Amino acid sequence: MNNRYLIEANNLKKTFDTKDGGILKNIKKSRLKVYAVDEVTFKLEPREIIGLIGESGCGKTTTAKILLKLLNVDEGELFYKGENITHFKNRELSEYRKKTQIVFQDPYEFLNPRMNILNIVTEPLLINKQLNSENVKIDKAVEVLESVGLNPAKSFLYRFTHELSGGQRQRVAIARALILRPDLIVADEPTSMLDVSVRAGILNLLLGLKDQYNLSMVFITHDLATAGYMCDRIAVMYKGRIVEIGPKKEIIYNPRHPYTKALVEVAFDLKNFLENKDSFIKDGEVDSYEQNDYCSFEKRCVMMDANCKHDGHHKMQQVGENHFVACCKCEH
Amino acid sequence: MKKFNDNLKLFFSNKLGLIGTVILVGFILVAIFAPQIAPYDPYQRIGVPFGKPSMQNWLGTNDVGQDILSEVIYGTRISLLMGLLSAGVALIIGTIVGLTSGFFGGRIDTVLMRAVDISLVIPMLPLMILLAAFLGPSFWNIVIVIGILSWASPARVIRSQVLTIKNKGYIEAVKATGGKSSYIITKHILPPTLSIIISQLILMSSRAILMESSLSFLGLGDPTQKSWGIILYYAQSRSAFLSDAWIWWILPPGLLITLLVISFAYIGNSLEQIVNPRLRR
Amino acid sequence: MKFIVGEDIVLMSSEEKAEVLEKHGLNKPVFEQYLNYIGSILKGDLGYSYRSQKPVTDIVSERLPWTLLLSITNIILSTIIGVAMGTWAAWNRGKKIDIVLNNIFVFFRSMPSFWIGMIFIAVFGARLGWFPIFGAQSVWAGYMGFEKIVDIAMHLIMPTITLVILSVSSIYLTMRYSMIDVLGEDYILMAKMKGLSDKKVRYTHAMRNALIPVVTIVMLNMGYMVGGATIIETVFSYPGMGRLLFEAVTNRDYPVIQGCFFMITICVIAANIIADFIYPLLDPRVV
Amino acid sequence: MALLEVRNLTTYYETKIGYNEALQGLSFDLEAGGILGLIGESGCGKSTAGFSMMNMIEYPGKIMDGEVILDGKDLIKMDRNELRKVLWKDIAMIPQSAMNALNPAYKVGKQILEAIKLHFPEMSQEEAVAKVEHLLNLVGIDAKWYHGYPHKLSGGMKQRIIIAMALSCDPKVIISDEATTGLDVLIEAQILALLKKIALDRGLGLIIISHDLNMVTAICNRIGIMYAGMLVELTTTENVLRNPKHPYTRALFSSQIDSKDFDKKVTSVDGVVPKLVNPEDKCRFYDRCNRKFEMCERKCPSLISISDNHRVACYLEGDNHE
Repeated sequence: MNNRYLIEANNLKKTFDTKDGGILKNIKKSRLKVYAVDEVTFKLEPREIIGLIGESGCGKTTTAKILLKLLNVDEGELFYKGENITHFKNRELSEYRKKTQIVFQDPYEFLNPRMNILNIVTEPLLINKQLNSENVKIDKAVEVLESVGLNPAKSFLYRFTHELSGGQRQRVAIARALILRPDLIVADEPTSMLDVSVRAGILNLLLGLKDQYNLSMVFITHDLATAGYMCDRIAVMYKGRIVEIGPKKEIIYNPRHPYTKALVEVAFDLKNFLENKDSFIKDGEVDSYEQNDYCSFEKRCVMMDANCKHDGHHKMQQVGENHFVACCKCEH
Repeated sequence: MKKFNDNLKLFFSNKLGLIGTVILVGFILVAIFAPQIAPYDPYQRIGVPFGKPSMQNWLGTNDVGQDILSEVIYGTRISLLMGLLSAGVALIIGTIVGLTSGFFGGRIDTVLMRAVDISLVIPMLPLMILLAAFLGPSFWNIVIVIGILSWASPARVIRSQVLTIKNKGYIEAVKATGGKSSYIITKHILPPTLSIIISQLILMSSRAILMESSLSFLGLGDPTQKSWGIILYYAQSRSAFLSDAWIWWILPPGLLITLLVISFAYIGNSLEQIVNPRLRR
Repeated sequence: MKFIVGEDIVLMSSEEKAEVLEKHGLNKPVFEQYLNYIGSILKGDLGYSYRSQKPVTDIVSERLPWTLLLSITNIILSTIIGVAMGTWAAWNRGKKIDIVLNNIFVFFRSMPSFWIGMIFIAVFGARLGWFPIFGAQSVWAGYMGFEKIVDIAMHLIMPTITLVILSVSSIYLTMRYSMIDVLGEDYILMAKMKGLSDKKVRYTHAMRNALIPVVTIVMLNMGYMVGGATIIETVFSYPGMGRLLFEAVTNRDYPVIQGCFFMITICVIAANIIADFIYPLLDPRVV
Repeated sequence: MALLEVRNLTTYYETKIGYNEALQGLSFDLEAGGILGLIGESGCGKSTAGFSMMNMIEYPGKIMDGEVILDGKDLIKMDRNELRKVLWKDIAMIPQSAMNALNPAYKVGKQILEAIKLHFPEMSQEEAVAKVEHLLNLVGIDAKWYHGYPHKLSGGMKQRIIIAMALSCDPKVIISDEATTGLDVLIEAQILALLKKIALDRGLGLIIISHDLNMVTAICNRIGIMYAGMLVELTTTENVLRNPKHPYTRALFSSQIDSKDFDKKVTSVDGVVPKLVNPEDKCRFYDRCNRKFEMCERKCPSLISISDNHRVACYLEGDNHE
């Protein structure tokens, strides 16, 4: 049973109907299948942090929800410690859910405003019937609150979320995720709602907890700098597909996909990007989620030409150690 | 607990809410102590028919010589009780529909909401007249008719509240920890919905009182129970509006209906302001 | 179809019964009755009244115009008053005028409509004699031309005011909330920053968007207004559909009841269709 | 003379327990062609600053003091009618959440046209329409969108429309209040590039209000750092990057991730922003400062010049010792 990988995602696919909702509304009245996640494959080792990066609607949050089994895939398989969990139900599923937890973007949304911190933090124990007495409850809560840096923990127990600052709330959310001692934490843009001066504290806390509790993490963000700070590996997603995946230094110092290149430039040399933006990306945005079989980035790519339009060109190819790119213009 | 006190303060900081409460408490007291307050038994003939107001009969007597003041006082009982009971029936149905529809969504939601739309659009009163006439006049029939025909709008309000809560991050978080539907409903969805249910109950009561009076006025109420609507029904059928009798026969019951409905409306509105922060501006 | 004949039939002698059953086609199997019913509705035939033996179609079409007159006048007036007052209150939110208006409309909403009608009759009809208290026109006076129009208008005034008091509050409240919502939108701020005058902001930018929920509420209230018309027609002995329905119910005249419901449903559906045409004019997002 | 002079601009909000001193004594100059960044965290008063400069503060807010002098005229002293003539014509704003700044009921072209016709009543219909189409092209939107409704546009396109609208009456100053927040990074960068280009081409004064240090340093030539309603440092971008003086500015930079060295730990600033309702008269950064001394608790330091083009509100710098 012991397997090298904690999580293996194999060719995950998930489609949504475009019947309603947002931008998709304008495409066509007919029921178009839209790939929210398309052929997503990656592996996650224990104690590893992988970053999913991309713009809104690129499928990063959908991928995370699939990992947490909050959504079922249409196609593809998901393995946890070598075990196929794609079709887990009921008992097996709740066992798996104890091992995976999520930290959301907006801690205020994520925490029930009517519950005090003690009840919020210990709720996972209650749900999984691991609470025997009030004393155990308080002890566990204090322990976990201290580990996320809320000191003195006792003074927080009976407060409500609206009495806390943004950073403190996010710490409570992390404490709640930790209390079941999971193997995997999915952090969905955990710092994007926070002020810069607070953000650093949360990032450092997550890194510290990873070492302390031997956690693996899926870290979702739209900010490449944050991903660079947090992650071991980075997967860049565009329109539901992973377009480039590799160790963070490879991605940031040696980006190969045109989309990654643009992202790197914006994050680390914005001034240069502002002056020469036309050499990085074409004007326009993701106007349609219709997928083709050669390249998702077709419409905005500055390197696009007729040679690109061959079916199967969206497949990943290796360009370096552990570094894969979905672009036919990238030779080794 | 602190939050409860805050809300109480907020509720009473709204002067209208306070006025409404005072009036309602007054009505409830009158309803409970009607036999002690009323000078006569309203079902007893105590004077000449169509008597003018006098020291004995402050509001005169009706067509069969019963004391109108006593009728009006006893009427408080019937009208108040009927309003609350009908609203209760409506809210039970509305809550079940709203919760199921909002929480489970999908096809159930589509079907139930279509039903809500239809029952909101169809003319309510004609349907009530039909049902009431069909079931025959009795206290409970009226309660049931009003109740089963006015569940739609509370169902809609409750559903939208459930939907808002259901889409909150913390519900997803609970699901991710393995919380079951029953746990989520009882622990996370019902408590914040309860206050909306109560405020709806109060608003529905005020509407039910009006509907009851309308049905009774049309002669579809229980003629053996003296509600305000029934008093007005007899006043109308005896053409009280053609003589001076309207001042003591028609005016008082109508004013009392208005006053009671207003008190409910004030209470309901200030409750809603607490429950629905969007309105708190 | 069978159950709907009601208890009256139990009281009839067997010959009468057979005759009635024959006449109304009730001696055939239920399914065939239903098909016949649908078929005849499509042909515009709603059957015969049990009581007066006249065709229901005739009875209904005689009453329908009066209800339409009353309801349409009511909808137009309520909408104009509700929208104007709602806008005024929202613009002056929290000030004295807003509070006064709110309380007036809560008061309107809390009065039983039939009671207002009775008071009107007693005061302006019986006491002061300003308005006629009965019916939709002075049938026996034999007015012609302009005189007839004035006569009908005089008969219309009190029922209409009563009905407006009943239905204006929900329009007012919806307009006020919706306007307050819209006034908080960023595009209103934008319009102000562009240097537009308050009046322009209010009428071109805010009003149009705020009206959208009002159309919905008017549409949803159509049934409620028709219901309100039922009771007010009864109070004023106004010869409309509502009064007809009430009479039919008390007489257990089921074909007429069916006919009334059929007509009322048609009216409500028609109103909804009209509203569907108005929507896109106000809100380009609805196509 | 500077294009825009803001002097001691002070805006408070009325609350039940006293005034919330959201903006206290904001002063700066803006030259034509200058791009000034106002940066700070949530609650630092930067949005209040933007609206105060437009004299668009509404109840419960109130401008208590100060001058906003544009072309020798003080916007704060104007009455509503005078102000209406100046707004948009001389000073325009791209508000936060531009997504919602377009009226859903009207065609986008109409909404731009409305401003032009209001401020240039003598312009003919054809000229005005031509101008709108020109503006749309300028911001990279096909002129056919003149007849489009806002709900048909994506977020980035709406943002561009708003920029076109801000430019429509050829203002001298444009204030951009977190205008690109919420857009995807690449779209944001493209729009910033557009904004910068237009400002430089037309010699506008541009004020960028933002929380994003990376963005502000890339686009602006002068930067004001705000904290708890006050400007704590105002200087050139060069100085901010190379030689930040105020402890808060330094803290902000040490919480930024270093792109050259991801292993370098970032640090956060402990503590929270002080309450601004009836604040104590001490340095507003006092509670979170790691270099405070007894002077700081006595009186709030004011913004003083420590060298050319460098002003700081801290007792550690210059002669700020009274």
